[in-house]
Amino acid sequence: MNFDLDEDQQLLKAAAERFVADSGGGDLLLRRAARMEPGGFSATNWARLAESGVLGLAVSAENGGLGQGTVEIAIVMEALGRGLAPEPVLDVGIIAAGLIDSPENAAQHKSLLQDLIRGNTLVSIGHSEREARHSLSWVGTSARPDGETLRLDGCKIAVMAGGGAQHFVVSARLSGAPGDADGIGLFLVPAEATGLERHPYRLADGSLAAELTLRDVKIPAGSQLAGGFSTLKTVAATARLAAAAEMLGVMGLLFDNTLNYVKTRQQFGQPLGNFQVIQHRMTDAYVQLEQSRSHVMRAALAEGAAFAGAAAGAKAFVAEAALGLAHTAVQMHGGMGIADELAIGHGLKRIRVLALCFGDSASALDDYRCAA
Amino acid sequence: MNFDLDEDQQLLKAAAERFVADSGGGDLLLRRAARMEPGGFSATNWARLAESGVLGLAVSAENGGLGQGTVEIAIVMEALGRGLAPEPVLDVGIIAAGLIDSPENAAQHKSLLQDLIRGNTLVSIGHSEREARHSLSWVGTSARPDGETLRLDGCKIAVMAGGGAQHFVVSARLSGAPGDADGIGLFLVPAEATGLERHPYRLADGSLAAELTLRDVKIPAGSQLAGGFSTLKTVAATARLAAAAEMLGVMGLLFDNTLNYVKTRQQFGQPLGNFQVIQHRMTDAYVQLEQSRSHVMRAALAEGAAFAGAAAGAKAFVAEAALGLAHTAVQMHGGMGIADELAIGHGLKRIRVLALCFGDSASALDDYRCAA
Amino acid sequence: MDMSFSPADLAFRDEVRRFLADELPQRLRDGMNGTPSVFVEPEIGLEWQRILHARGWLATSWPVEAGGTGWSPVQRYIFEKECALADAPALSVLGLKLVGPVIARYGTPAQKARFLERILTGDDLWCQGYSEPGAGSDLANLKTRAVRQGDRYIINGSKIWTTHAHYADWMFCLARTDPDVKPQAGISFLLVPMKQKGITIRPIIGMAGDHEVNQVFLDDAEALVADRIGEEGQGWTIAKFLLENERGGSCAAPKLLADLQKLARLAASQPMAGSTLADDDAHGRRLARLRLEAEALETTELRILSDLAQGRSPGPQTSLVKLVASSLRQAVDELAVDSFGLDGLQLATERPLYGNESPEPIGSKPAQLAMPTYLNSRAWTIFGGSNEVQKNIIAKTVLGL
Amino acid sequence: MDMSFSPADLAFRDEVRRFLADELPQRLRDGMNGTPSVFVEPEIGLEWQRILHARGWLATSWPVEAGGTGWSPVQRYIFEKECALADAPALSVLGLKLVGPVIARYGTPAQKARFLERILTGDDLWCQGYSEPGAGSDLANLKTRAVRQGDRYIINGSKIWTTHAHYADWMFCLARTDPDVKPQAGISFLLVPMKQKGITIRPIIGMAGDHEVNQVFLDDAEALVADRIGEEGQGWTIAKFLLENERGGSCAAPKLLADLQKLARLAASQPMAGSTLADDDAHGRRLARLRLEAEALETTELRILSDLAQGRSPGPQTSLVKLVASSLRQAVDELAVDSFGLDGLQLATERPLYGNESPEPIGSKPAQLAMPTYLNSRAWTIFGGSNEVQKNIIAKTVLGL
Repeated sequence: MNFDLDEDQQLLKAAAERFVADSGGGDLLLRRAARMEPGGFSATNWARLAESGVLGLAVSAENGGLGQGTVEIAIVMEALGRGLAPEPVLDVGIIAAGLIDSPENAAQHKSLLQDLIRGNTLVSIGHSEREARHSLSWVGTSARPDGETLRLDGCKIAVMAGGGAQHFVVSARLSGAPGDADGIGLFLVPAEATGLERHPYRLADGSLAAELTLRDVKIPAGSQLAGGFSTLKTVAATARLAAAAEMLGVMGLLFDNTLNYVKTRQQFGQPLGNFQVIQHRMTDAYVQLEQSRSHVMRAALAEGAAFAGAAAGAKAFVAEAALGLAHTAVQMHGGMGIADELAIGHGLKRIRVLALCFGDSASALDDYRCAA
Repeated sequence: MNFDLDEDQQLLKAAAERFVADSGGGDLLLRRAARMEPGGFSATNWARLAESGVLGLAVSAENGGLGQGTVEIAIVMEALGRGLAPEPVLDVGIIAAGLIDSPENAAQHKSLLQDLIRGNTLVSIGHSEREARHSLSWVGTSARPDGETLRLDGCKIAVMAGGGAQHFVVSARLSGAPGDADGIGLFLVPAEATGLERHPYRLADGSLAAELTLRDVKIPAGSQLAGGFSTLKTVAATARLAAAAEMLGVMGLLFDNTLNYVKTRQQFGQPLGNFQVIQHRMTDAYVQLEQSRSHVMRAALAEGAAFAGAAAGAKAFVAEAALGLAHTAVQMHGGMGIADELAIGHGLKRIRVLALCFGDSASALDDYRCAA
Repeated sequence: MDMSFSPADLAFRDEVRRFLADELPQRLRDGMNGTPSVFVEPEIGLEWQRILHARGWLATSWPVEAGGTGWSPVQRYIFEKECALADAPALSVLGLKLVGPVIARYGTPAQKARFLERILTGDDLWCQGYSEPGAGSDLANLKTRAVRQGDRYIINGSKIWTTHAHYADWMFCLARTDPDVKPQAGISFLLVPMKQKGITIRPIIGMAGDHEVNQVFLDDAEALVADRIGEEGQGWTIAKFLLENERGGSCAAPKLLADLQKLARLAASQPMAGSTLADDDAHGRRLARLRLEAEALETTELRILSDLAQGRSPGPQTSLVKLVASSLRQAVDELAVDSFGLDGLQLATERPLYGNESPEPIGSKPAQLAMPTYLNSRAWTIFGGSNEVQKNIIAKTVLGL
Repeated sequence: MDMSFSPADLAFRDEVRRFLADELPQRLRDGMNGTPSVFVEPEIGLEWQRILHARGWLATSWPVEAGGTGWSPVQRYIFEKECALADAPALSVLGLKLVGPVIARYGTPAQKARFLERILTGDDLWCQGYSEPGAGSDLANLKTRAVRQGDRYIINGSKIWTTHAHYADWMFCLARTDPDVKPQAGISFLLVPMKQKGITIRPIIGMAGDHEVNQVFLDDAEALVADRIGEEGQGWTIAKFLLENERGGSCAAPKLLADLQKLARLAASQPMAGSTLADDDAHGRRLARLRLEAEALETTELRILSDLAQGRSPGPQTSLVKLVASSLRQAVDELAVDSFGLDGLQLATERPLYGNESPEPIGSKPAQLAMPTYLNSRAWTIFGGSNEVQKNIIAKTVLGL
């Protein structure tokens, strides 16, 4: 029974916090500038992250990653959340890398994975479809074997960091009907593939996502990655923990900023924080923050078969708590909370995006229920 | 556009309020004594209500009632709610009488209806079944014609005011499966019928309900009332409005008592009501009270096909608001709120019972949705 | 008791509907629907304003002698409701509903002649100089100073959250003209030309990317003494008149109900793993609960209208309308975001989101508008007296706490 | 970081489990489960207390030298958790956890000898005289007066919400012994025999019909000066010690989680128009949300335990545990009522609801218990410092507001 970080974990935490500080975390002008770079984030910071190994944080050592566990992932993601880091570590380092990282892929795709980890190639995941809404297993995109090639047809939405990606991991159906768990394959598709049309667009957090339309896109049969729906589920569980941890970091930032604001902002001749209603609302926010922290810890420490359910539960819990806390933070800041000049609104917008990572709260809650 | 009561309505309201005042409304000792009388309420007050015509408030004039509309029902029920009247006006005067009151029943059952209205016979409704949960159409009790008689088998729960009833209106199925809307009939069953076993028990509000077990209960074929599921639905709509109005009355009582309490109760050297948190909580309660009042008015004024949906909506809305307000009232009263010595707890308990009149909030909400 | 309109009122409603059907161009409806912020841009608003002015239906809250419509409270309600349901552009209230009635009530004949007609024609656009960086909801703490020099005031200070300052020709501005009396007594109500050297405007971009409000710096800005409304030191009284004039009846529910109906229809078009969002009970119940709130609000608004129509001052329900309507507006806008699933996350940065130049949406146009509308909507519970302040007021004035 | 127990702790847990399996009679489990109020009646509690005492596992929060178990914080947590999961009777805290540690800490050797053992044996039952009709959560405003006359105090005043006063042999009582000093300085901590002429007990029946609390009138009631704990005027300090001793670790979540699991299992047995409540998504999600809250609470409690186990004073999370646990307790008990449908409305007035004489339930025994448990449960957010007071404390001490 010990919730203290061990020495390695403390070092990791310090390194992540240092990255955030060094890369201008909290500086909204820098953040805005980063958003205007081609992929929607700072290439310099991306290189820095790659150098520190963070992009391969969860990738197995055999495939060139740091092979860290869920506690370490939570530590790093919380720090990035707290710094409102615009870099797509979750989308690329946790999700895309996680989908490629398996012993079976080692021979064929190790070099791509290493390019990803080194920050040389941006890979993002094209899985969500409009028809699926928040269902993980709903894949309508088809993959038809045709000799030595495969032909993909379909449409993928909300491809995170997809605006600047060089490769996509695309889920497509080799057999079965859209809602079936069986028959789903994962395929590497280069961004310049013929028949692939990319429509980049901005999400609420300023990131550059994409909608992908695949019309008879031909890829070599060797582009199929090992694994299918079960791989997706495994990666989704890790991604949910990571998203929950990042939201926790954002919550911490918003809470501290708001607490500081109500202590200093004068209204009717006294600090806002003197008003009992403000005190109780901050207390409610504090409870949500601490309860969310407990859930992230709990999921990060869950083992084996218990992990997926715990991660789903943590994400369902933290997403609702984070949204509530962000709304409180905006309200407590009054007019300033609405302006784009403070971190508050940026935090709310980031939480909105994270809350839909691999399903909304209701679908995460349902997964949590089913796992029980 | 006029929300004022007309002269007749004002008189009706005054009469109902006078009844409540004269019959000891608000006197919890009297209320407790009334609960200990055989049927769970005061026979004297029941006679007084009968005399004023209230038991036939909604019954057609042809059948000896006052033939009043929904606005009048709401006016009377709100006044009774405000007085925490323990008399089963809703169960007997609105629901049981409503089920019997139709032109087709006039010939055969008019005398029973008039006995009901005059307070000489207590009739209550046996409709709910354990297997139904909150579904209105789920009737498993069977009615088998057998020559000139009908044989009933089944079990009815939460028969309101059933502890002291002389007759029951029992719903039973002549054909079809339990969830079907078609095939449901309504039957008059005397309490002393052979094979009818009555198990009286107390509900949260102190009233005397009953569980009925019917084992091959033989009744004459003429005991079947006109109408079936559609009659039930019509009466359920009126009952939902009446329950919402009664809850509104209880809310008004709890709100006024609580407001008065926080203005006078001293804590930490000042009235409780000086604390901003208490002020805002009372404001929230006030909003719920006024919004509930609006909903009751809206439903009471809804006409024709719109009425059932509006009544379902009003009940769904008011039940949740009333429960929230009652919890607030208990909390604001501190220890006194928990004690059975104040009206607060009695109000909460009455609301609990009313909230389940013809379904819980979720089922009322679903009916409201379907009606839209 | 009845909740219906009289035959005369119904005839008026039909007249309004015909007018809207005939005279409100689709382009303006699209502009309204494509505006995520509270007020439409002048390019949309002014055109609609001129159409209304031509019909004589613009000055609904002005006295008849100043060019007002002379409508009954019920007519005003009907007009507002029908406009909202027809997606008519939400006109800026600054000239028409705020400073216009003030000038009509407190202005000299010269001031009326000079300003009122130009408000109606849209030749003058207005902004409001109330809030200051140091005093959000706390007017008594006003810091902006106006010092008299000959025929003019020299004004120094700063105003914030100034809606459409960047379009405005004039600002009606509260400034402290006498620092030596009680805080509320030394304030005057000045009309300040915006196009002058002493005025600098700093845009404040909202979190959705919209430029609606500003900070305005007054550095030796000038206003003519002749452009002061009322007496020196009467500013507080006038400000109160302005606020109270704004209260009276309100008509928030019809638009909320219409938006909820749109969301209900929309659900059937949102796929959901083989069925649609319309089949999702959780979504249906969430929608139904909001509809119940909005229906209660509508009835509460009609109860107030009934009082007004009977010539009575409205009951205490008035004060809860803003509280309920603003929270409900936010809940509806949040439901909209959620209704679009992942498409609801898009947030285009280009403006405006209507017209031929607007960016291509992902999924659908309404999906594109959901997120910026939701984000802007967080302002409802803050501006015009935050919900916390509203509750203080209700507790004090209605509940006597 | 790890959230698991050490092998030694696991061995201890197994020992506790074996003990409970062997020594906790089913009759007492039934008695516990059949008790809707917070503490069990003495007829159930005393028997369990004697079993624990025989095993030496009763005085878990006493110093070893006074007969305490000497357990580590983790052991105390494990013991409490296993007892809760085994449905062991919830013993009254008044003697064992409140006055016992106070006497052990502040009592003279004579007082220790006289009182402590009889607390453990159950020969003396205790009640607490803190709250007064005029001062709920406000101890400094205490009105009860104790005037010294020779070797005794003559006490006048009234105490309220006195749990189990009708069973108690003794009351530990705060009374004002010096009216002329600062409010907090004039209070003393007196032990008052309950069976005396000067004491009248008025039952306060709760809204579920349970008799758990009382008002106690002290009219020239007497207490020996020798039965005063600590010095005269030291009552405030001792009261604070008592409260703080109660804090430390808590173990609310395991029971909440167990109750939620019971409700989840129950749902499958509750029919619902052809299916069961377990198939109702709305119910399932409501249950799941509460389980998530309870799991977070459990982890928060373990974080506190981790601090205690490391010998550190626990972090600021301590203060939120009561707040969260009490609201959650109410939500779980409300869900239980709703789970039983119409059967959840029954409220039998006879007591006790366990044993052979208990009234016949409608539907099932758990259905019979749901409503009284829910009603009693409203007290969680009121007694022992209302949620409003808890939030004030957190805002002040943790957030620095």
